Amino acid sequence: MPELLRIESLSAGYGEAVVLHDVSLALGEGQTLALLGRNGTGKTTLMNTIAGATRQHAGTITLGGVALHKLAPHQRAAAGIGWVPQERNIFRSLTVHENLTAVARAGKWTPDGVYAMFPRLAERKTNLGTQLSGGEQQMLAVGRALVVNPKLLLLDEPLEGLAPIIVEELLAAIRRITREEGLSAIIVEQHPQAVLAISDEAVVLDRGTVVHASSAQALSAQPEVLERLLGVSR
Amino acid sequence: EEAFKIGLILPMTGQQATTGRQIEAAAKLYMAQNGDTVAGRKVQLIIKDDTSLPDVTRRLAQELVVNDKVNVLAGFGITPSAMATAPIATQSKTPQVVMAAATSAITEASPYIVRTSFTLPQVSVALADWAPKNGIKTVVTLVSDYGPGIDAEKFFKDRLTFNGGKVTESLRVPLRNPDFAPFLQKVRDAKPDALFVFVPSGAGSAVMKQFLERGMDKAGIKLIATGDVTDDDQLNDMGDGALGVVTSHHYSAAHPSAMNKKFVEAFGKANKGLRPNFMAVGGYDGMRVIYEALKKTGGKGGGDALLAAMKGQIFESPRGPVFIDAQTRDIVQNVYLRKVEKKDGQLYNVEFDVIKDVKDPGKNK
Amino acid sequence: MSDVVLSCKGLVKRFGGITATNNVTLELKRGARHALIGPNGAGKTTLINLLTGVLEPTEGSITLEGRDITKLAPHLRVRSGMVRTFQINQLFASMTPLETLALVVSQHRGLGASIWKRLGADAAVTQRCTELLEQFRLAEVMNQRTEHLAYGKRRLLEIAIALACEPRVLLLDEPVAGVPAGEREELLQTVAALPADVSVLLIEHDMDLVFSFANRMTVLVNGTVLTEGDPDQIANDPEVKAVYLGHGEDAHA
Amino acid sequence: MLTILFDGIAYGMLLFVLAVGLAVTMGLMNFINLAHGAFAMAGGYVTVLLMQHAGVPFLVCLPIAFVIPALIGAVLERTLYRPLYNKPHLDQVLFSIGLTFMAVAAVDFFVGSTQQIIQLPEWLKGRTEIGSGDWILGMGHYRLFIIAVCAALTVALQFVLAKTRFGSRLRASVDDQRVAAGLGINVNIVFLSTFAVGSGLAGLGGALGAEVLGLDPSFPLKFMIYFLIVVAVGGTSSITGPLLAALLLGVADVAGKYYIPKMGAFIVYTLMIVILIWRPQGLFVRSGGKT
Amino acid sequence: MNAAQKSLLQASRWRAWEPALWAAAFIAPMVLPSHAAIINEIAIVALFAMSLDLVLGFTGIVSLGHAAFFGFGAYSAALFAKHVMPDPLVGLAVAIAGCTLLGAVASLTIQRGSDLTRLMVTLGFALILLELANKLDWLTGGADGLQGVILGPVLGMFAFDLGGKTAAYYSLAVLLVFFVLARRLVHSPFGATLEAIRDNRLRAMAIGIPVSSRIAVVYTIAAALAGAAGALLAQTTGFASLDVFEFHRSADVMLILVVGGTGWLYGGIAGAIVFKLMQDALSAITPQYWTFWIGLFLVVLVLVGRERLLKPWTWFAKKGGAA
Ligand SMILES: Nc1ncnc2c1ncn2[C@@H]1O[C@H](COP(=O)(O)OP(=O)(O)OP(=O)(O)O)[C@@H](O)[C@H]1O
Ligand SMILES: Nc1ncnc2c1ncn2[C@@H]1O[C@H](COP(=O)(O)OP(=O)(O)OP(=O)(O)O)[C@@H](O)[C@H]1O
Ligand SMILES: [Mg+2]
Ligand SMILES: [Mg+2]
Repeated sequence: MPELLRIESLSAGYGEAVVLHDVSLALGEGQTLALLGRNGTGKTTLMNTIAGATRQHAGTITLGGVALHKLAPHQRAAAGIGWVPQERNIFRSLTVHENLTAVARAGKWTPDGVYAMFPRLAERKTNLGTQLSGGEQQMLAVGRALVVNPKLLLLDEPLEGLAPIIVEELLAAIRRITREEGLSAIIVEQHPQAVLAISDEAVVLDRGTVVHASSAQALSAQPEVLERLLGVSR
Repeated sequence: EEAFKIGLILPMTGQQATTGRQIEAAAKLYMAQNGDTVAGRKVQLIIKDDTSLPDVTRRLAQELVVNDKVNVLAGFGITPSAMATAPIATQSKTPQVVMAAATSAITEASPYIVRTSFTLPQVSVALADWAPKNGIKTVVTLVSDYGPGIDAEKFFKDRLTFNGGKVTESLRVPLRNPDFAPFLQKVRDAKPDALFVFVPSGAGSAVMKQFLERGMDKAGIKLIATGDVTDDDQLNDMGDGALGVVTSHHYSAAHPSAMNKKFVEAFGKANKGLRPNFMAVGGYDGMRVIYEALKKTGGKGGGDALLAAMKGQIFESPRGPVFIDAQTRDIVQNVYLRKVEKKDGQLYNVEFDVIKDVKDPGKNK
Repeated sequence: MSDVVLSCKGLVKRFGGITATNNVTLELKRGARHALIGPNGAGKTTLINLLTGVLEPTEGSITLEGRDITKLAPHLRVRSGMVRTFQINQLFASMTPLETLALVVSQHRGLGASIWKRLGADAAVTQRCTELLEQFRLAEVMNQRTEHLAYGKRRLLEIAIALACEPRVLLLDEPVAGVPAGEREELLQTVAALPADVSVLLIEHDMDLVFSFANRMTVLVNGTVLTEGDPDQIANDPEVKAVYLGHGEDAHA
Repeated sequence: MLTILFDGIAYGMLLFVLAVGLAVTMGLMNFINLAHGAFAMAGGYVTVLLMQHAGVPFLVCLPIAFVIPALIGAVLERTLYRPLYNKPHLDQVLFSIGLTFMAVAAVDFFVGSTQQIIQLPEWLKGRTEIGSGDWILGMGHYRLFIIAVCAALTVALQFVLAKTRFGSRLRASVDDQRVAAGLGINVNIVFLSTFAVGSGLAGLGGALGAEVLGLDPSFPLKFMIYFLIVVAVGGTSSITGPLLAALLLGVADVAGKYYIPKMGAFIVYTLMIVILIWRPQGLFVRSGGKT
Repeated sequence: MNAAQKSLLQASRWRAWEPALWAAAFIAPMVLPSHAAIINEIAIVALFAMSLDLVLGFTGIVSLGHAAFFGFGAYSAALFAKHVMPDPLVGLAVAIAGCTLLGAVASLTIQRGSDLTRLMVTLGFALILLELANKLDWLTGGADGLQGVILGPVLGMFAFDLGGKTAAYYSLAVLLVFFVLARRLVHSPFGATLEAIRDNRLRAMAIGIPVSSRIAVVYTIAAALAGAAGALLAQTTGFASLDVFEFHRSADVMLILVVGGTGWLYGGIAGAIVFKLMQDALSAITPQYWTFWIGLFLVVLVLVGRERLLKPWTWFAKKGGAA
């Protein structure tokens, strides 16, 4: 299995504040990484840094051989990044459909594919971004990342605010997409068990550094580690 | 000995800026031509920009009088500015020479005001005298809706009626009016013999253009106006459409006198070929009135003495003979009827008739 | 006094062609711990917006403490004791938590229109603020501008504001969204600890919390009430499982 | 009757050409650019100076009057405007007013404060009349020309914004610059080109409008109110909104001044207030548009 | 007193520099008698800007038509002095009363819509008043302005002098009185509800604040203050003309306020001092092109930032940190 993403000695933050220190990790094609950690440990910051939305101080990010850290944010999408930001950030003056078409790139995933996955969105095609329920916005954010047709999906708390049944469906869909289409994904989540079940790798952050890296299976088999690192036992 | 100070308050920025520039240039020209020492006393000009805000004019006048101890206040682009300053002139006994503002009532606001510009009634009635004699019986008036405009409308109408003509309709356009189309269309539908116009210089060319565009000349309507409309400052850019427009005013850059020729030439030379307009001549003559008064008082220049010396001055101006009426302190002057003509490839208001020694009719009411 | 505090009858809300709320009839009992669940876009938030007067219903009526409030202005409903929280934080960015709470408490105690008194001059008000700040662990950040607070703190403030209004009826819209798993329970504890006669309507997708909190549940689907019952009934309802819970939630049965 | 209608439409169209650039920068980019009038003035002066000093024909001047302000706009966007997108609106007001003051004084310094007058080519000067009696329709050729240019512009702009992805990419960038960039939209280029086009449109408007409205250094301040009225009444979410608003205001103004000249200046302001109180988001916004 | 109360009251305490500033203001006309006229003008503009700060800075309601009240106050005071009685304080009170009424009526027009909507509605309101004043020329003197306004001495003792000293003290005193009132207002619970409305209207409603009536009240109060400023202008200049209603009055006062900074009451005062002095100095140097330099100042102010411009020592410190 060839390697897709490699991050080495990354440090980044906001303005002068450095949030991430010396973070390194790697991910193979078609693999899913669960990124865990308590509140405010820098998970979102890591995702944003890969997407190019924070200030990077040091280190390298390569995606399929391309030096991502040298690219402007909008070029990273072309290089294969699909980003679901934590706060959803739906474009509020665009309709659902425009939200998708504005960023779509040629490839397998089209707006129609997204509608098939989330039928709810198809019914709300002409609603403006602000006229969606919280969960619908979350679905749209995921769909919007898919139509970029990326190699790597960055999903920042994608399950927040979704109905349990949709959570199940979405997790299944992510698993299917990574398995069948060779897409890779990084998922940040508050509920570790749910994501560990569908992930291959797991990384835990604490105060901006990697404090644990193993296979997902290995981590879920160690409840005491979860308890210690995340403060949850479930 | 201390210098003799003239505080010249003018609008130097904003929409009235051209007024200020013309007067400033003329005042400086006068000083260049006549030296800056009069009766042994150095004359100093202090120029202030009031941005056409009367309260600023007033404050500047106050400061000039109290701090700079000016001997004369001069300038004043718009009527409210002159009016707002009047109490200061009265209180401080400082002569106030109004070089531009043209509403009739200004000179009544303070016994220290002397005017060297003109009044709108003065030039409007001249046109109302001329029109009926030249086949114009029915007229529609179109004036800007503010003091001077209403003055012009009223005096034109009264005099025309007196002369047997008839004003069939009186239109007033808002001061801020980008498009004259509806008003002109109304005039066109009314089909008078002539349209009488007063708008502040600047808007004049727009009226004229739209007048032509609407084919009103072809419909047999004549355009007659006060001289503001064919302001010398802009006349040349208006193009041939302006040819033949009849206006009445007290000054034309084409006034055929030796003195004026010299004035126009010197003015142009000093200002990159700029042509002096009626504002400039008001400033030029205002300076003369001040200089002569200073001479007469032997360089002493107390307020009351200066004022007394200003009253009754009779002299030859670039515009022709003028006289500062001792009673009203307003200017008495010839009003000319002019037609726009081309001379040496340039457009000029060429005088073809004159009504001599016109007093401001506003004062007889 | 009747047992029902807040109720709505035949409530309908249409946005253009979309019917977000479709003939909803609901009763909230005094002292209830009532949960409102349902798929995304079922109309839960919309219902709260209707009850609180942010939106105007197309049809139907709302009654609070026996009084018809369908047409009542939003702020007057608050004065009648109905208070809500927002799914997405709605805070006063330029104020500190202390100022925010002082304002809310003053307003609640009828001092909001006083022009001459200084904010904070009233000792009873500041006493209450201090209590709230302690209770929600906001005391150490009470003088920082709200916009500079960490997300978790802001979420706490969001709920503290609602409680500062001393509600008789409290409507909570996904109060723990974005709060880490470990802290969620604790947050709901403060709500659960409200006086017994305060009625609470809770919207939440975290089923662990919902089932540990609620003693009554209503399921909303496509704008209509699918079913209502106690937690056991709902957890075992096959229809609810099919449209909402999925298979992972059998544990609650 | 018809003539009045025609004049009103032409006047409205003129207002629209002048305001459309502002609708783009303010409505779509959410930047309060009160220096809009300064770009319009630039277009006007480019035309006047080229015609007077270089003898360039009017029709050739128009595209140049678009291009030069667009270039100026592009340069200013890169250097000065960009850091201000995220600043509060009041700072934008302050900044753009400051820029306007500078432009006004600079033009005054270099060109002088007198009114500039454009000499139209002969074929634009005349007038055509159709019909007779009450139904006579008199059309000034220049006004016809304005209507034609304006119609073409509207169609083109509407096409770009509605039918191409550019429109939605622009609005996406305005809504959330950071996320738009993260999803592959080249925000800088989108803003740069939009701002340049907005400035260019202003310049074109200035060139077309100078003939009717007159041109002197106080132009940007004098007509700012009119631009704002059009954009406010039309709403800021589309191009058609300001167009319809401009037409409505143009016709109402002309007809009002014709039929009740005494009410002159009141008509536009009263109409504006009534409309805005009735429909605060503007007359022609998409249902439930931005809040 | 607990910690919460202490830090709440801290916010509304008078800082040491405040009395010093006011003392300086009141000494100024004495020490610099030659500048009394401009001190008067600054005080008037500062009051006008402070009034706008109440609606714009504290409540977040933008207005491009604040001159409506300024102008109405000016004409009320001038007409009152001319036709009824020349006492300045009574005239001031009458003008304030008139503007309060007008403000209450106008507050109905600004309840709904976006910033742009409010800008235009307020602007339209002021321009309609301008046109009205122009049309009612039998009363207002139309475009020539209203002359013959002669004011009696303030408190029956201090006649307005040519140097403008009485005027300066009169305006400063009125400014101070209204400043103290406004200061009290913004630090009251009422003031806090205004800020809440500015920050988040939806939430303000959700905690029981009657948003519309609060906006109406503060707008009315601001109208009264603006009217007072207008009245001072008319009284100290003995003149009123149409330009008191003009667009540029409203625009200038907004510029002045934003230059000084919104939302802290001193913004209007600081802005008035900076703007007026700069205008006066620049236009004395170059009467024709001073607007260029004012424009440049505004541009630089925004680009560099108000904070940094006023604290030059931060210019280099920042760079050092980044390197
Ligand atoms: N825009 C910002 N400016 C400055 N500091 C920030 C910003 N966003 C986040 N931080 C800080 O960076 C740190 C890491 O935040 P981050 O959002 O990456 O955490 P997280 O692990 O995603 O937390 P959560 O679980 O709450 O989403 C926090 O201490 C936070 O305060
Ligand atoms: N302003 C609006 N215009 C049109 N449709 C709207 C508007 N607001 C909400 N809707 C639609 O109404 C439906 C109900 O939305 P609501 O926010 O009430 O859902 P919800 O039950 O709270 O969902 P979630 O659990 O995802 O938050 C949604 O499908 C949404 O798209
Ligand atoms: Mg995060
Ligand atoms: Mg919801």
